[in-house]
Amino acid sequence: MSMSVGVPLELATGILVLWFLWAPVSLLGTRFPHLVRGFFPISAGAAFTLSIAGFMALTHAPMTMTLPLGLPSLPFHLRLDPLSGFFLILFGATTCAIALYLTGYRHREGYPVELRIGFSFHILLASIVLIFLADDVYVFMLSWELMAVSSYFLVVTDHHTEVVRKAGFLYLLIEHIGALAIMVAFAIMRAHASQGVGMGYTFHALHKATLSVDQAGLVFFLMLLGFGAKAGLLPLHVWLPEAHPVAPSPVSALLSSVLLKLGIYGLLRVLFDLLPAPMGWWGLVALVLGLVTALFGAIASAVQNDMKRLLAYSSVENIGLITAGLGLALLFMAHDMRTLAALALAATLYHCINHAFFKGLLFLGAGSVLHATGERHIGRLGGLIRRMPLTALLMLVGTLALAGVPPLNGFVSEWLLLQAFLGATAFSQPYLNMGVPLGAALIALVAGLAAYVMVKFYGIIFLGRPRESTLQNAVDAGPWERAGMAVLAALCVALGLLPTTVMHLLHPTIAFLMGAHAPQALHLTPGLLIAPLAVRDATYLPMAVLGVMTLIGVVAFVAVRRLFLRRMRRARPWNCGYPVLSAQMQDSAEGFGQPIQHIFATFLRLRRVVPVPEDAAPFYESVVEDPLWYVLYLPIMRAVGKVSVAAGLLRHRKIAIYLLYSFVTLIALLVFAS
Amino acid sequence: MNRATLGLQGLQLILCVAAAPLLIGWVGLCRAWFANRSGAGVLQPYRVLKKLFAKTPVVAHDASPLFLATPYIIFAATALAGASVPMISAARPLTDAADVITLAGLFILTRIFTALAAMDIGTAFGSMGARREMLVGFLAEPALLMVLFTPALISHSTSLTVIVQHLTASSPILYPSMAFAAAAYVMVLLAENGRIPIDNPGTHLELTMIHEALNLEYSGRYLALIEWTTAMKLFVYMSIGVALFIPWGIPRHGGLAHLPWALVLFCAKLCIGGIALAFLETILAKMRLFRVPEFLGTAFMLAVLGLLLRFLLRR
Amino acid sequence: MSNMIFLGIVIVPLAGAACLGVLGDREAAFGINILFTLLTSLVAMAMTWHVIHAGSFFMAGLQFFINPFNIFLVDLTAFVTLTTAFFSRAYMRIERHTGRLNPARSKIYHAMYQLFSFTMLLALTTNNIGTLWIAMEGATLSTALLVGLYRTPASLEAAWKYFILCGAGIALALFGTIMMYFAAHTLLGPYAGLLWTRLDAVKTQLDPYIAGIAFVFLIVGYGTKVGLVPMHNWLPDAHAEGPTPISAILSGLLLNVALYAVVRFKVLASGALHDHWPGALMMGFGLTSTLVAAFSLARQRDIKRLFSYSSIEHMGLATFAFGMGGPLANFAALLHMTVHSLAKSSIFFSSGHVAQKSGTQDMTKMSGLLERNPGMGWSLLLGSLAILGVPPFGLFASEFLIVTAAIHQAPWSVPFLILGLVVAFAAIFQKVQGIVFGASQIPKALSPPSLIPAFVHLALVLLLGLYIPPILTAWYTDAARLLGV
Amino acid sequence: MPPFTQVINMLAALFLLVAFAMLSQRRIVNLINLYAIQGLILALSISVVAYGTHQNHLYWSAALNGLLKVCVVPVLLHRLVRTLKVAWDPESLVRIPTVMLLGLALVIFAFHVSLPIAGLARTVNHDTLGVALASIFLSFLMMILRTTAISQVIGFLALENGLIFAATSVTYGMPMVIELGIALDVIVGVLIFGVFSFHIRAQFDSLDLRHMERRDE
Repeated sequence: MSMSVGVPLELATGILVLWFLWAPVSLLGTRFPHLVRGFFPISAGAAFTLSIAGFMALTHAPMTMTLPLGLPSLPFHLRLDPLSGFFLILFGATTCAIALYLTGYRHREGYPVELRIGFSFHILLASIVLIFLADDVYVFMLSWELMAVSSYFLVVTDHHTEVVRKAGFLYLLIEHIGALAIMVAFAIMRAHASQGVGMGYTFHALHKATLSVDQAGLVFFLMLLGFGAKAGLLPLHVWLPEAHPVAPSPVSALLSSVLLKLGIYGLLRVLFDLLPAPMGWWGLVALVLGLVTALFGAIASAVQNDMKRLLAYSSVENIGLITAGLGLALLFMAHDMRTLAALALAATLYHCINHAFFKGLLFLGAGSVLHATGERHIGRLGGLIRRMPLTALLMLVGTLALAGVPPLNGFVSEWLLLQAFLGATAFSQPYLNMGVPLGAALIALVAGLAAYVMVKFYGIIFLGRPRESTLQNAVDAGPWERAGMAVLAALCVALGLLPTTVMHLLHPTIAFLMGAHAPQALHLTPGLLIAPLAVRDATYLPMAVLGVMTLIGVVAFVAVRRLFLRRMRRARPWNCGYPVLSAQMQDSAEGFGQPIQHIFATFLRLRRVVPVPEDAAPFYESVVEDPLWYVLYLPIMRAVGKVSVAAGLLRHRKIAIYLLYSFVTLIALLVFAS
Repeated sequence: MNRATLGLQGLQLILCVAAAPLLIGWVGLCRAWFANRSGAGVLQPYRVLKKLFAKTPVVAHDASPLFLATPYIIFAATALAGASVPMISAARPLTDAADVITLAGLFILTRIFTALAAMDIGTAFGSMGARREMLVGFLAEPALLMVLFTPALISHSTSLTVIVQHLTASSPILYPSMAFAAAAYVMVLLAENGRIPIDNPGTHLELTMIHEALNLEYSGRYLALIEWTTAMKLFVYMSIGVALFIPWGIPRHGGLAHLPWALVLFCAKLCIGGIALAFLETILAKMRLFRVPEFLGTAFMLAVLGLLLRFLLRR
Repeated sequence: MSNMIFLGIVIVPLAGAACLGVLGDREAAFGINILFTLLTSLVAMAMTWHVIHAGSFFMAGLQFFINPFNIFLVDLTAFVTLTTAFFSRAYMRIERHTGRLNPARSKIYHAMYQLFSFTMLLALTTNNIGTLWIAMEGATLSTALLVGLYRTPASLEAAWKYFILCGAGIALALFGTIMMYFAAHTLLGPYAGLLWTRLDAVKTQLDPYIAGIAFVFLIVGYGTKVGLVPMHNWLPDAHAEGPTPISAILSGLLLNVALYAVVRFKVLASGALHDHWPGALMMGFGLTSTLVAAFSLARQRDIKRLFSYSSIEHMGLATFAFGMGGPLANFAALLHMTVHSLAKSSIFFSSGHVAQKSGTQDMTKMSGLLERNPGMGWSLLLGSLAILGVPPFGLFASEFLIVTAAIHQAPWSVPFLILGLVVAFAAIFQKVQGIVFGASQIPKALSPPSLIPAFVHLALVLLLGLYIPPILTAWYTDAARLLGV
Repeated sequence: MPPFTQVINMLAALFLLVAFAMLSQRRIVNLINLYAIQGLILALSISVVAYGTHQNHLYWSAALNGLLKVCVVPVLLHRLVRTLKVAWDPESLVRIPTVMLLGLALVIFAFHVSLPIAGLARTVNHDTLGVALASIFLSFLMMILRTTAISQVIGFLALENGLIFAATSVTYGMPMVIELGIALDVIVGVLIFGVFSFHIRAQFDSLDLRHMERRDE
């Protein structure tokens, strides 16, 4: 195969190797903590370089490279194309921020963060890069599982508590199941590929695989299963709300921002790059699955009281949105509506990168809060905006971005997604024409819920009065941590204000994904005005929105100050004249979520912890459990248990019985043979 | 965009900001008439605003900057929304900047800030109001979007300008789906502006109030700004309704020629709208809070139905 | 003839057995043991060198033959016996201090250790199916003593089970051998009729019926020693109750050798029958073993029992792959045999130390290994990850190849394979996690455990996952071709 | 049919008869004697075959087997029984008549299996294969049904007899080396069993396996 190595690929590989080599060094963490800690900024730099490489790769022709490793006649094939390039940008930027944050991060247990995190963290980073670069099945699966295991070790960093171990186990198990599904799917493709170079395991060979309709469908199903398990699609999302909360916050940030996107990357890579042209029902399945996931995630996150759990469920929601966009794109591809497909893809990719940034920011912020207060339960926090103003400010950006309000980035991708939905009016089947707008309705509902969730999250944690006396001595995050968060916040704002620039960057990736179908994909306006289809159809100019708003605001402010010179007077809160004012009067986390619980009671399983009357410090708590546990998982576990009991019945303690087994087997086979 | 369109833009912004209290006053007056009272006159809201501006603002000790910034932010956002709705002319720059989806986004923005500000002080009523406001919001916003999507699908565009141009292009056509959308829109309007039957702007009854609970802690100029914003919000909603459902008469292109006529027509429409609103508020009774989701759910369903009808009954 | 010297491969361990039968009770016995295994592996290396340069060859007339198929197994055996000897030096010393290994037992232990390696190497290198049988029987007898070494009720029961079940099984295998000989001796005459190479040459002319019957007896017979379900019941007890080094070589080597025997006869049988049902039979056995073992894993509490079941599972996989046949599957199976024996013996090293430290083999009483004994903890953790087929370890490569081959040749079997793998993963990892993580219950190891062998094995497994040396590839490929379909 | 073939068939029949007898016999001493008789028949048949086919190495094999299975092993076993004082085998799980019926079924099955082979065997005494197989099955059955260690081992040895019988009757015996090896294994096996039985006795003060197996884990 052609060895067209390019600078970006060399850069990426170099950094990959650097991280792989560095990881063992961090095992010396306990001896030279400063050495290891000092490497985190270097990693940040490396990550930044990676994103540069990604940028270069967007416009560069695909670059390939083979390393003399791996199976016989199947060396490692590496490849850097616009798709990997885009995800390298996402990964690089997020990781840069997280690494900065990690530099200043001290876990409250005070165990050697260098030792426990340093090693697995760098292995994880390296394996992720390898996933993006992988160009044959073996490398892909290898790095995929490596990613799973190293992230598992990060999740169980704090392995002394039972919960953490359980979560980690669940995480790794589902990861593994997904990986096996992916492996089988690849194997099916390979079985029908031209068994050329590398035993037909290279993506190049798979690309030429000639699959029947059913086989392709099976592959699609398995891939959806496998990558869905990684991304956290229903019903395989259960690991996500378990693993994210227990992991150290920077790790949760990485999990949520980057690792979930790996599932999306895999889906894009397989469905658009490797598999032949999609069938109609694929898109429909993905779309429906995505919408259901989004709605479920939104509802579930609204009733969570553990802040990281809440964020985790909101990640489920966002992944649902992304998958919905992806499904829509498939649908359009199948019906040969290329411009709309391009639009849907744009929305998908845009939301990927947006979610990476604001969710990363929120998790880091949550980490700082956790760090400062040692408390994860929202209902025990409050009023932190006065204790940690900078974190609060940065978090506000993330909150608004996630809530999807202009002029921040979350809004842009939702806007694009809705545009894609609205464009879908010309399907041949009428039921699609009617069904797809319903999707738009669901998206709108989800957006509304997201706003609700974010008000709950921010309002209860940062506003109001501190609900616990211990919060009085909370301190703001350190400079490194602030820097990490600031980077992400800045990116959120930038992506919100400069959509056209982003669209220009997305364009090569989209063109690559649509391959033969590539239209002059999107209508890219030169200025700041984003109009993906045509200026007539839909336009959005965030700069103007922000500009006019600030203008009006400033004018109003100045005018009011000019005309009415009364100085503001501080006093006790009025509170309708009620004299006593205690923190217990505010809504608890449960209280704020109560309406949602009330409305969607059927989707949820509630477990209330009601304090006894003579409780000195009563604390009402209602835990919402994932209904899918009871619908799906517990039955499966019971079934496995039953079977293993049955297998246990094979073991008597009598030698005679064992001899009988052999004898019967022999006789049976003889009957069979003669 | 030439100077004329810019001028129109500015004019409309001013119109929206200035005339908003007038509409509130008008509605109040109509309500009084329906109730056989002689009302306080249409200018009453301006007097209230003047009084509030003149007062010394009293703010809680530990109010955060967020609390103080909120009135300005929501004021600006609502004004922007108003500026981007075609009222007296269709063709203006800001409609390109903000289409219907962005409008909905701006409303969410105001709602979020209002709620956050209400939670800032940490009073019981504040958080309660915030919760209820968000409850109404997360149900009303989707309904609003659905309503907006129906004309958007009819005219294949989410830009209000294009919608208006498309609708006014031909002589009045009756879209059945628009009828549903209109019904849903009225319900959303009632909910979003805290009118009966969702909320009663007249009272401060703690257990039922939503909107008033949010700005209990505000006073002086801050309260004035908030009240003004509320008025503007109603104004904007009204004019969106006008633009969507009775757009005829809005000039399709810039140019000052049609301006006076358009202005008169617009005011007339608003007057009628105000009367209708007052009438509705008079005949309806405030409903219990638990029934609000059902009410808005109905609105949502109506809007979706309208959307579907568009496909069922197309040609 | 020059390469007679390579008979040393069997003579050295035999001499070792004799020598240690005399000196076995001395303190030096450990060293002597290592010395002899070292010599053996030197001979093996020389032999390897010869094979690489001169290709496969015969010894002692046609009685012994070395070809790519068995040379790597010979090397593997020599290597693992060597590392295990090192391990047993550290391990059995502690056992001796705790008094579980008195001089008499030490004598038996060392003598039998050498005898055992002798029988295995003999079984691997011989070309005579009769001798093969004798070697297997010898292996059974020698290990029966080793399993019952501690004379505790449990160990005696295990040893008895082992003795009777494997004895009966082996007897059946002898009948199968006789039938095979019977089928051949009319073609080849009385002496050549037992030589595998000759049989292989005329395999297509063997009488199908007799060959079929013979193969049934052989697979049930030798299959007992491979640990195929339902003849597997001796295996967990034998592994759990014997001294750990013995468990290591049982799992790591004996099972391989038995499987090697089965495969040899499968070649003959499928040649004679002109159809695939010997292969199908092996696939059936393999799949059943994998599934049953995987589901049995969940309920184990004894750490060595747990991993012995996992051995059954992996042997099932290898058997399945051999049954499928074809270059890819055979390649995968050979690779799987290699990496499994390396990884599994390494696991037994570490888990043996763990059991020794915590004074019990009950996993529910172990936790927090990483706390005070990070070395053991990591070796156990990494070992189990390796055995579970997690990359970058070699088992991932082999399982990857097996699954892809299965998709190609026997798609119906894939769901069962996946099910087995998943269940095994869940069962084993949950337990291992409980051992290594959490708060420590296990006292710190006073005498430093010898984990170098364990880590050396793991390193090799890792290497095989990332990079397979060309020479090994060449052997595997030749062997795969040798085995045919 | 040449006379010595008749003789061999006769011996084969006897061989099978003894196998049956062992299956039904519960007194261990008699069991051992029966084993010795079986060994004798085996040796005889081997020598007859040797005579009939003029293969002298078979005489050696006959002598070896005779020595081993008529003298050495029975003597060892007798001594064992005396020292361990196990006279009777407790009632087995299945009643004797049932066992007999089972055995009969197995014999029929064995003949059914070996019939096609007998057809194409070019050796003179081909029918005996069925007998050999049948006796193997019977001994296996005995191993399954007996509950004392010692009678299980006797079953094992009988099984091995059947194998040798098969080897000699169908293939005129294996090469001498192999025969030696097998004989060696047998004797070692018996010795090891001796060792074990003492320890088992010491641990469970009985050779009844049910005591051993009742121990719970």
